Amino acid sequence: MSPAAAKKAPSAKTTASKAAAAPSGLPKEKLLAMFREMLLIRRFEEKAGQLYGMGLIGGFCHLYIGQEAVVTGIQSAAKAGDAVITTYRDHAHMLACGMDPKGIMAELTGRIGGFSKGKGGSMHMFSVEKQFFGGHGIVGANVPLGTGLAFAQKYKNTGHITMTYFGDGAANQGQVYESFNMASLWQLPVIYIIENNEYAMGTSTKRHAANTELYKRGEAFGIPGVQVNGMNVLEVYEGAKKVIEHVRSGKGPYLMEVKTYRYRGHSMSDPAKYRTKEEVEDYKENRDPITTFRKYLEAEGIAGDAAFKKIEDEVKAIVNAAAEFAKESPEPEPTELWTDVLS
Amino acid sequence: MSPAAAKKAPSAKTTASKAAAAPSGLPKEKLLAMFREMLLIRRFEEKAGQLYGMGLIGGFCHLYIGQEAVVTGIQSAAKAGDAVITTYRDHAHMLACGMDPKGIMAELTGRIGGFSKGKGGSMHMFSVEKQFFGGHGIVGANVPLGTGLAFAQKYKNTGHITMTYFGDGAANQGQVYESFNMASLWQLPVIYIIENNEYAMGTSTKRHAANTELYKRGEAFGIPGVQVNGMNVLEVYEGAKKVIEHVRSGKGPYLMEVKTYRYRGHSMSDPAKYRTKEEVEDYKENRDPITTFRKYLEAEGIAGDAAFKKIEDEVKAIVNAAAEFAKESPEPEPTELWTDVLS
Amino acid sequence: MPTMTVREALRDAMAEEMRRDEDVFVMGEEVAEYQGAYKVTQGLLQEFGPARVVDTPITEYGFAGLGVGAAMGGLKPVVEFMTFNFAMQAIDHIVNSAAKTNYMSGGQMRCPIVFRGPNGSASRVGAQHSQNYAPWYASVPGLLVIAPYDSADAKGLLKAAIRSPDPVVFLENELLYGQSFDVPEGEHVVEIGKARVHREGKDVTIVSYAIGVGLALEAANILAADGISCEVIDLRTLRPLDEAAVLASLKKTNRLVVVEEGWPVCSIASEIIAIAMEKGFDDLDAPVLRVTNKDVPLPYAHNLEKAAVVKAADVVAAVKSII
Amino acid sequence: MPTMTVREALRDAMAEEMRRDEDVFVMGEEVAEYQGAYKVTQGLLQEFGPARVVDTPITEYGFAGLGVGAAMGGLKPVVEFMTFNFAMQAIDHIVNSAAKTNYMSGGQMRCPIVFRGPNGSASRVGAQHSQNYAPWYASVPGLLVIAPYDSADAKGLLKAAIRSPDPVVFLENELLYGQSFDVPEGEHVVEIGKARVHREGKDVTIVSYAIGVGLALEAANILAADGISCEVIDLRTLRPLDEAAVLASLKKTNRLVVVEEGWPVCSIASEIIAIAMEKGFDDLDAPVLRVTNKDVPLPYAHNLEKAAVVKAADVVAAVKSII
Ligand SMILES: Cc1ncc(C[n+]2csc(CCOP(=O)(O)OP(=O)(O)O)c2C)c(N)n1
Ligand SMILES: Cc1ncc(C[n+]2csc(CCOP(=O)(O)OP(=O)(O)O)c2C)c(N)n1
Ligand SMILES: [Mg+2]
Ligand SMILES: [Mg+2]
Repeated sequence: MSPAAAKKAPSAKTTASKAAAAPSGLPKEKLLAMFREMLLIRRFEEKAGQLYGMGLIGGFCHLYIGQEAVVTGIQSAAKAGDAVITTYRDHAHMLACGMDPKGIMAELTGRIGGFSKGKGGSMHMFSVEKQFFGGHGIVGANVPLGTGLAFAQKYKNTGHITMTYFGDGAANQGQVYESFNMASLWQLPVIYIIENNEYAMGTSTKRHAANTELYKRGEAFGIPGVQVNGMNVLEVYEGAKKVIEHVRSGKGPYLMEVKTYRYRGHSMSDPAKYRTKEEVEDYKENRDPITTFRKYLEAEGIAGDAAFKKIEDEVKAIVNAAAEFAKESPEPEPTELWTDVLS
Repeated sequence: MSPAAAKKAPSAKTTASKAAAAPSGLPKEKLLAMFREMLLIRRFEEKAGQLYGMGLIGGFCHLYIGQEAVVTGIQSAAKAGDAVITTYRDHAHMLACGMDPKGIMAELTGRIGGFSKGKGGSMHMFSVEKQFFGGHGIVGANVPLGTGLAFAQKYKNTGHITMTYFGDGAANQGQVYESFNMASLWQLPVIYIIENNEYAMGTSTKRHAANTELYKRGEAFGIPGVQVNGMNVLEVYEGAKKVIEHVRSGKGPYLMEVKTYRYRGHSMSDPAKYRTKEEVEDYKENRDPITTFRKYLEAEGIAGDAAFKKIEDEVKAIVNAAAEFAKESPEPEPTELWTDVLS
Repeated sequence: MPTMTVREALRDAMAEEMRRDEDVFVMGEEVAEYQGAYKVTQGLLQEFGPARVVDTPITEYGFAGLGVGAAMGGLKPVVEFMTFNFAMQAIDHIVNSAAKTNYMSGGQMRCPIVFRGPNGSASRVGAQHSQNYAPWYASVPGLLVIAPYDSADAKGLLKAAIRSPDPVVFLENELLYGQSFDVPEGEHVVEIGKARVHREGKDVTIVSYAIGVGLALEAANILAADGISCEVIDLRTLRPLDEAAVLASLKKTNRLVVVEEGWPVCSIASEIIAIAMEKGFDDLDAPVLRVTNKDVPLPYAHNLEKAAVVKAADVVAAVKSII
Repeated sequence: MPTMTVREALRDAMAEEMRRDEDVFVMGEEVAEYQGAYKVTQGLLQEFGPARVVDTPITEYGFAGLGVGAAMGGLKPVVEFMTFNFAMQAIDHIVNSAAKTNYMSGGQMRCPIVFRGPNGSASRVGAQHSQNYAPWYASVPGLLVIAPYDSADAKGLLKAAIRSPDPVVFLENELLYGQSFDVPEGEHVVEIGKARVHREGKDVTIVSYAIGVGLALEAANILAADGISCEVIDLRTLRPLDEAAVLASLKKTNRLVVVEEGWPVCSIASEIIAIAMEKGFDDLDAPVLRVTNKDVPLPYAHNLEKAAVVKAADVVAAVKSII
């Protein structure tokens, strides 16, 4: 069902209307929504990078470019009301949770219109409405938090589950294993998603992990694991669907290692000299998740240039509006300094 | 080579002199030293329990009774100069490292003659001379410390290795996995020894560990593991010998899970109501490491009543002398309050 | 008024709040089947069952984080640390995940959690098991920090803490668990943030919290025999600190001593002195003194431990030195 | 005197000590191949190789513990935390394993380790990345706590720290890394535990440490224009604190202000006030004031961050209010 597999499939119809359901079994609308999501993330991040360069965003700013298929594939398989928690590399997750791009971008610029009224910044945003629980700056710390969200879901018997995203570097943090043990002991509805983008800051996976098969890291705690190709949104989606079914049915936690790659530096201030240009170029040229998926959609006859152009235009408009809002939203009132410390 | 195996072996000679080497391949002296070690630990701990009851020892006091074969078996396979580090349940490890029972007991009573001049107590003693690095009160914390000792051994190329002992409950602490990862990445000469005595305070292994095969806990980090029967000193010894060889030869860390049982409560103040009398009695009656080993030595003709009586008398004298010393050693001078804060 | 131990008062507070609100649950090491390492959770498992009284593995960082996540997810966790010494492993979640999140979310993400357990020194348990963490937590905006002395406050403040929408660090004391005090009958909730005048006096004010209050009262009795009248103030809440109560008493007595079972440096005592300096300077007839533990890791030896831990005689001497 | 950045001074200190003593090694996240997240370890890998400049996984608790164990085993580790915010995960090892062990062992088990890295707020990195931990560490007996301001002290004190047989918490500041100051040529070691008078004055003493010293000097310049003569004292070492230097200056100026880039409660500023109160009461012509960050988690928004962090104008205002 992956684009790779699709290559071997008989050449697809060219008229979009005939391809109501692609070989993936997904309706056209869903597929296009996934494409649109990935593109929105890409363009949003590019814009954030620009605003950072212009000095409108300060501090740390961690872009998700290259990893779009991961959160898009997984959240496309989730149900509204499922909880999401992630790290500081969080803009994409918020977009995938349906949070307003304006509110995200305005938080990046530190304005009152931001999701945290400008007080959190890039790494610290929340939406109880969308069940997005941050945005956390301490590597690994969101893993027990996500486990706790799942604990609450089970306690309240909501039928919902929690997606807990973290990096390959974070996967070495001890609290991850403490979480695994409790989640497994208590059969909590949590999916641990390791976004293995090959580097923790400047340290490659093989230099920081004694065994780079990270999907096995839960086995000793009775947590099954699977590795999926994170450069292909349909593979991620299919993998996630099975895992989500397992977890939602009450069988306890699951570990997904999603192999991916970030194109940019760790944060805006990282020149990323620890890897070769060729390595980066190879991903961009040959494995880019958006290009790959676009080719697939074209090959399957799901969309053509015109449709893509329309999506591109829509996305651009959204991102531009977000940037505009983020520039024009005022700074928080000085009195905000003292609010929200206690209730 | 175990007593169990020995049962099936042809009945042993009755004269000790003929049995210079037992079926275990160990010389008589070594076997008797192991027996004596275990008995010394048992009697020392019984005496500590008495002194505690008399109010001469305060605070926490965690006895090792029932677990004697673990540290005896492993340290019998180690080399002088190898490092040892353990938890608060540490009296036995100090004895097995050859530290003077007087100094240990006097530390328990908080006297100047104690290894820490009375300032550390039961949980906090050290002997640089014997390469015993404590005695630590924070569950799990000694595991990275032991890993660091091994780091130093490798850095200085000493040819020595570090035995890092901890409990089944401690095995859930996140820092254990952080240590596993580093030890494996850097191929450090450390043996992780989980003394699985079935309980972490009042919580049984199956209630605190999602998967009770604790020897597998290092696999995802590339650390091989083995489970051995900790109620049988020869099995522990044989297991340790292989593991030590592996680690000393530079092949990196190893994990030993040693299945054992503590007869007493977690500490002197624990009535241990979380388990049945029958469970405890079964261990005492049928699997006691000292009784088992004594029967084996008898069956192999390595020692008889007279020899055992002699050992028992010697051990008793040592323990009594230690208790005497611990009672008579004075409290530290009041000025000691202010020493050893900084150098 | 009926009398009960601090231990029972704490248990009753939890039980009452668990009856009142299904979202309240208790977790920690040995809280369920063992009934609490110090028996503070006695009977809770029996009444509320294993879904609401949860034994955890020994993984403080993990279960504190899990508790914070559960609070973000809508529950009201009461997380017991067997002692606060072990909470040092979990302090990142208490500070970075619990205390700062409301602010970082612009008021959107609440974290109604109580972290509780014994704090400070017990008896002969050595340096790693005896630290008083009150000053550290009291320094962190976003936390409420409570440290009761007697049973009534233990009960009333723990109930208030469980109802609070903000994260609370609730510091108990093992040596107080077995002590008995009066507790008002019926519903008893004590307002967070208010100090209490335990004893009125006119010559000098002794400010303290937790077990130090007992020493202050003891010293006040001794000093009364010498004709020195002490006012004893129990801070009860350490963050936010009831400055007004301290300053009002200082205005009255013009002399202040602070008693703290803990290290002296950057302590609650230092803080009270800073408040008196900045806001009560003109009321000071003598320097404010701190009476604390000695500035050393707690020794195990009986005589040294006694010398290291603050005692009533130290308070008496300090008061006399400024009268 | 040659000029260099604080960053270079720190690197040179490590390099010189590594040349001098083979047992000294550096470990931490990104210290080797990346040359340090803030480039403080630039060039060390190239000179000393991967056995002595060790990149760790992101496991602060684990590698801090490993470092302590290595120190017990005879090495002299310099453990870099990418920032001290992440050391909160490791604080149990710093306090329980490193600081208390010498005492608990009756002086037998030494732990010659340096924990270093940037502390306090940087720029727009939000509440989780901006805390000043100086007061917490300064409260712990068994630690040495150092927080230099300029390049000379950064170099001289880091060299002394690495040579110390006791565990050291060495607090740097990201905003100072790029600032340049004079550094004496040749071997330059600064004694731990001694404050430094950066500027002599007679009307008021401003005590500070780390980045606050820059603010104090800036304020002193402004105040000089108004005819107010400020003495500026850089504590440099926070534990043990050089009380004598503070009290001597207080005796001379009779007025004191403490400047701290950090929260106010239970702070180094509180502690300085307590010292002045207890030991300098008769020298006080006015209350000692603290000038600190606001008592809130650090906000991200530009205007709020500026309002939250202490600045020279705040110092000027405080000084004027007591003159
Ligand atoms: C506890 C902690 N240690 C260190 C850091 C600094 N830091 C931030 S992100 C990062 C790398 C994380 O890598 P990974 O988990 O692979 O996630 P990625 O950035 O690749 O998404 C580090 C070291 C931190 N924020 N928290
Ligand atoms: C971090 C920490 N948490 C809790 C405790 C209290 N505690 C001391 S021993 C213990 C049980 C440990 O069990 P296990 O690791 O199985 O070792 P055993 O006592 O059985 O030898 C607990 C919970 C502690 N000392 N440190
Ligand atoms: Mg990564
Ligand atoms: Mg156990």
